[in-house]
Amino acid sequence: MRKIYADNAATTPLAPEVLKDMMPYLTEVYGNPSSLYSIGADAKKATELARADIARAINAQPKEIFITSGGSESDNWAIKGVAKVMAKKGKKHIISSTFEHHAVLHSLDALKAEGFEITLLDVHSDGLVRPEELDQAIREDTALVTIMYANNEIGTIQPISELGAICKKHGVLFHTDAVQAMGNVPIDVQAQNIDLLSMTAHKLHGPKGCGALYIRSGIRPQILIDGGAQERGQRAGTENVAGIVGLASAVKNAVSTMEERTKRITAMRNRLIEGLSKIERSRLNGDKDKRLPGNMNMCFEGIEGEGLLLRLDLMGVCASSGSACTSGSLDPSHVLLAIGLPHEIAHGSLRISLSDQNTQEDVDYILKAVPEVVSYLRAMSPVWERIKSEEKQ
Amino acid sequence: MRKIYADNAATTPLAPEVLKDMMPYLTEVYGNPSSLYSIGADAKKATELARADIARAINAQPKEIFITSGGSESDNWAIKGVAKVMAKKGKKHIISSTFEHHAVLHSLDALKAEGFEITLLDVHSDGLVRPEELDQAIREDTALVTIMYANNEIGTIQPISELGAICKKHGVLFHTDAVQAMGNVPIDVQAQNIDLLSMTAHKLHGPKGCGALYIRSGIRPQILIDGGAQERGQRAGTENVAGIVGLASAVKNAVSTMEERTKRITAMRNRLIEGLSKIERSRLNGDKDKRLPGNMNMCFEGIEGEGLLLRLDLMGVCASSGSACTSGSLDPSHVLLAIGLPHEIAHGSLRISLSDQNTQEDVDYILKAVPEVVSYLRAMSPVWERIKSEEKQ
Amino acid sequence: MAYSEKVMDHFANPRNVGEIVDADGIGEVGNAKCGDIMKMYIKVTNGVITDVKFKTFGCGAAIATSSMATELIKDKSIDEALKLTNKAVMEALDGLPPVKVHCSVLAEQAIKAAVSDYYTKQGIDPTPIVGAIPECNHEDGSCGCDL
Amino acid sequence: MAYSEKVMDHFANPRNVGEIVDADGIGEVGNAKCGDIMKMYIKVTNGVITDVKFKTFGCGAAIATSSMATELIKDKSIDEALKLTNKAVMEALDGLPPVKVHCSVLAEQAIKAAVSDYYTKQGIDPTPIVGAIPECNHEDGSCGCDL
Ligand SMILES: Cc1ncc(COP(=O)(O)O)c(C=O)c1O
Ligand SMILES: Cc1ncc(COP(=O)(O)O)c(C=O)c1O
Repeated sequence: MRKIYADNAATTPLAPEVLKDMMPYLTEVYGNPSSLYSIGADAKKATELARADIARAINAQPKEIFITSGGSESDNWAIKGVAKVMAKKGKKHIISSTFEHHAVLHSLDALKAEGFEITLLDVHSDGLVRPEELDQAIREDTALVTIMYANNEIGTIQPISELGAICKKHGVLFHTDAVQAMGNVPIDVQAQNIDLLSMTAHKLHGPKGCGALYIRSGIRPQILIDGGAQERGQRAGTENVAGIVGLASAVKNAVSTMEERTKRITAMRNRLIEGLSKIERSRLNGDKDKRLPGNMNMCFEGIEGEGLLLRLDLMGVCASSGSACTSGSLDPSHVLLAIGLPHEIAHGSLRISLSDQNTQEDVDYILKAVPEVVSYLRAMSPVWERIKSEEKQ
Repeated sequence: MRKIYADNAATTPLAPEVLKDMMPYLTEVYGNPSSLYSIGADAKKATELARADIARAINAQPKEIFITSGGSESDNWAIKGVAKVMAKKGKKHIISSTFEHHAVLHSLDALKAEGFEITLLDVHSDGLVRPEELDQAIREDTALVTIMYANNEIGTIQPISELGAICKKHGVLFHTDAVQAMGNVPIDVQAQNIDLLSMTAHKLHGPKGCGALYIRSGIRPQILIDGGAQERGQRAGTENVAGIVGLASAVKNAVSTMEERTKRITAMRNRLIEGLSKIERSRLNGDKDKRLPGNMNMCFEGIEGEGLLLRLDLMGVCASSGSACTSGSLDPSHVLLAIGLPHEIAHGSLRISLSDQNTQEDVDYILKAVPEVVSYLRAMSPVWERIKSEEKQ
Repeated sequence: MAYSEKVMDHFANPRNVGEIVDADGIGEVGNAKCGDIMKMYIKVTNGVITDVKFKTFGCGAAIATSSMATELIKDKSIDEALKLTNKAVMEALDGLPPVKVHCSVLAEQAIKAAVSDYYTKQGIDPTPIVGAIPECNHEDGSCGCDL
Repeated sequence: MAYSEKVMDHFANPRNVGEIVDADGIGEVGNAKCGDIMKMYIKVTNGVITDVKFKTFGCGAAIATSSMATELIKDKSIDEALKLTNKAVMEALDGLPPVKVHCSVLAEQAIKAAVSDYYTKQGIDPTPIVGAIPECNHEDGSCGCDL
């Protein structure tokens, strides 16, 4: 059976060339980078070259890159760490948006329980925050603005440069979760006034379990993981050398191929959207243009997402859904609710996220498989039956 | 030139068979364990098998094992997380020891800054805490006792069963940093009354960047990394599947070979101690018997550790020192000071930590190299000159 | 969230899908807001369920439990059908992940709802026989979900 | 903490190690508690340092800076030797890691201490010529370490 991996927003296959770059650090160069002797020094050198590569990709300095275990840790460190420091200056207000990743929203919940006040900006029906609404939300005691670069479910890309400029104007720190954006859109922390930025390797064909936090020089969030002197004393733990090298390799590949690659992926994505939009009572979630190259997210009325995914899996297509059932909770995705979808419709969503490894043949196959599955499930759906009977009246 | 890696307490080479177990998860099984489809389910299955293996190794249940990015994160989570929860019950006193790893001591510093009170037990000149001193230190408001299973520098193994029994008697939670002990001594969290236990993969021929925290069922430390529902909602972040599989594989290997392996390593270690004790004005640090199989830590008067290490490196021997210079700070190791060594002597320490991959030939070579280097450095040391001239008087 | 092979079989090849145009009883339970609705049709002859069909909007477990439940009551007497518990459905499917237990509850309720409807159509008050069928309202937990 | 090749060369093969039994001046600086002591011996003829030797207790950088410093003052006049700065020693070694800068300061001080001793032995008060040599006391930062 044909196997099509179309869930690259969840995670991506490790690229063989990235694994190749990692292999020496999984075999002969096993030294601890903190050690004096040559095998440790070699490991150290590799991590410092990696740091420079990562910095270059976002126009930062190497000393502004701090390695973490992934996007969640980066988000937690940035948000809780800045909050704790700013609280000492009496600033206990944080601004974010309603459809952030849970690593952000749950960090904010934790801070709320400690007495912080949180303002969540509306993302409107197109999945985009309005810069003027941020401008109005900033207060005297605002400690931090944290708004994701691109959304993981519906792929919408926020007007980060404008948001950064507003934060700068008010002298408020600006963090962005760029886990999904990294490697897919050009990022320049200087030009865009980004003070802190989270990334993770496994979303761009790097290894799982390694990410980074960019922290603008001069900013010192409270330490999340105390201990040894690694990461210039700001994040303890023996360095995951192979992971760091893999992150840098993946970032470098992504940035150097960005233009041509995203053009190709966008074209495939557009074909998918066009083709699947022909299904009756379907709708695209999130702005049509301001979205990640590989992201397609649509709702099909009358069916439920998990059933859709499982049947697609039976046909060899790996995709994802904002359906409640996939996550083990009963509420559908907070992202789809945030853009104003009613529960009934939010349950029937499908996210297809393409990467460079997908082909036009994959798109052809998906364009055949999805309508088939949707029809099958609708035929057995009492909800669809009702919709059709109401149509007739 | 012969190359001898004798710094296994810093980190260990990844075992080829562990890497082999990891490889499928660095290649074809790239799915996100949270995903529905088969490639995600396969990854999920692997992490759950791994969790069961890790649990079995310490007589815990799989649901009591939480994966982290390593020993430092485990220590931070355990200590800060329990402290935050107990503070709500008015318990803000924590007991530890003077020579814990920095991941513990600096976590305690952070808590101290937030108003917690810390009692550090003396480890005496033999590097061992006294159970009766713990018994006396426990108060009404003691939230947690955290004492390392085995020390990373001088290798002393604490009387964990006795400490656990005392904690149980007082109804106080007991955490132990078993990063160095894991795989080298039998651990039974039930029999030993351990409530929380930290481990890391890279100290037992597993990969860097993956560890675990055992948390006894019923205990809920505050979350350190908030976000997704991974690790039963207690530790967010897309799972480092290859790392988890590697951790389990390494733990399984270590536990199944423990008896025979540690016997062999202990014999080599004893030869080293015996041989190097012949060097005049040398002393063994830490109890002779209650120590990790592979650990030898000695001081040689009149010389400084970094010079010793660098010359050993020139001769192909990778070792470590509690010398100030190796860490970039001016004070010598807090561990050596904790057992009462004067600064002058603490500067001249050498730690050799053997693993299964070392041979008797390695020991022979080290037994030749160290005395040579010590003589060379003493010949150029004004401190040694003074010692010898004082001897004559 | 791994489904058993039985669940996957009943999801991939659901038995008794469809509707019975001249059904003797029709029951619908669940709520589209919560993500699952089951509708069950029964044909009754001499107190025996001679035919049963279902339509389900819902996750894999919802479809599989519907399918299995219809199999379990087909050709059984109404009394036997009313004795079918969600546990029996789950066991027949070799278990369900904890978060999916509520699907088996829905299946049990769908049968009861269909039987109620049958009795009502026969002019018999179903409540003493079938009992009350709770409205599914996940939000206040009253649906009896095991969550 | 990577050392340059020059540092490693001077550490691995230190120049001018040893003592001069009939030295004209001997200087010792540093503190064993802090982990480094340098002792320097000079032989002076007509205001020129014709021979120089050192003994050092300390890290790789301490040994390498001692070695390099002796090389830099050998066959130089006392006046030139006194002009040698820790920066010059560092530059000659292609740099030092930041935490090791204090070693080069020690080397500069060791030379000054040896020259002071030479003047004292000649019956000349060294203070106006050499200046005061601070006691190394890392603990209160007074040793002039760049840390
Ligand atoms: C005793 C002890 N605790 C904690 C750690 C930290 O572990 P990791 O480097 O995996 O964070 C180490 C090793 O570095 C250790 O030896
Ligand atoms: C937008 C966003 N933020 C954060 C994360 C968390 O990253 P990680 O899984 O590496 O912790 C993810 C992905 O899971 C994401 O999509």
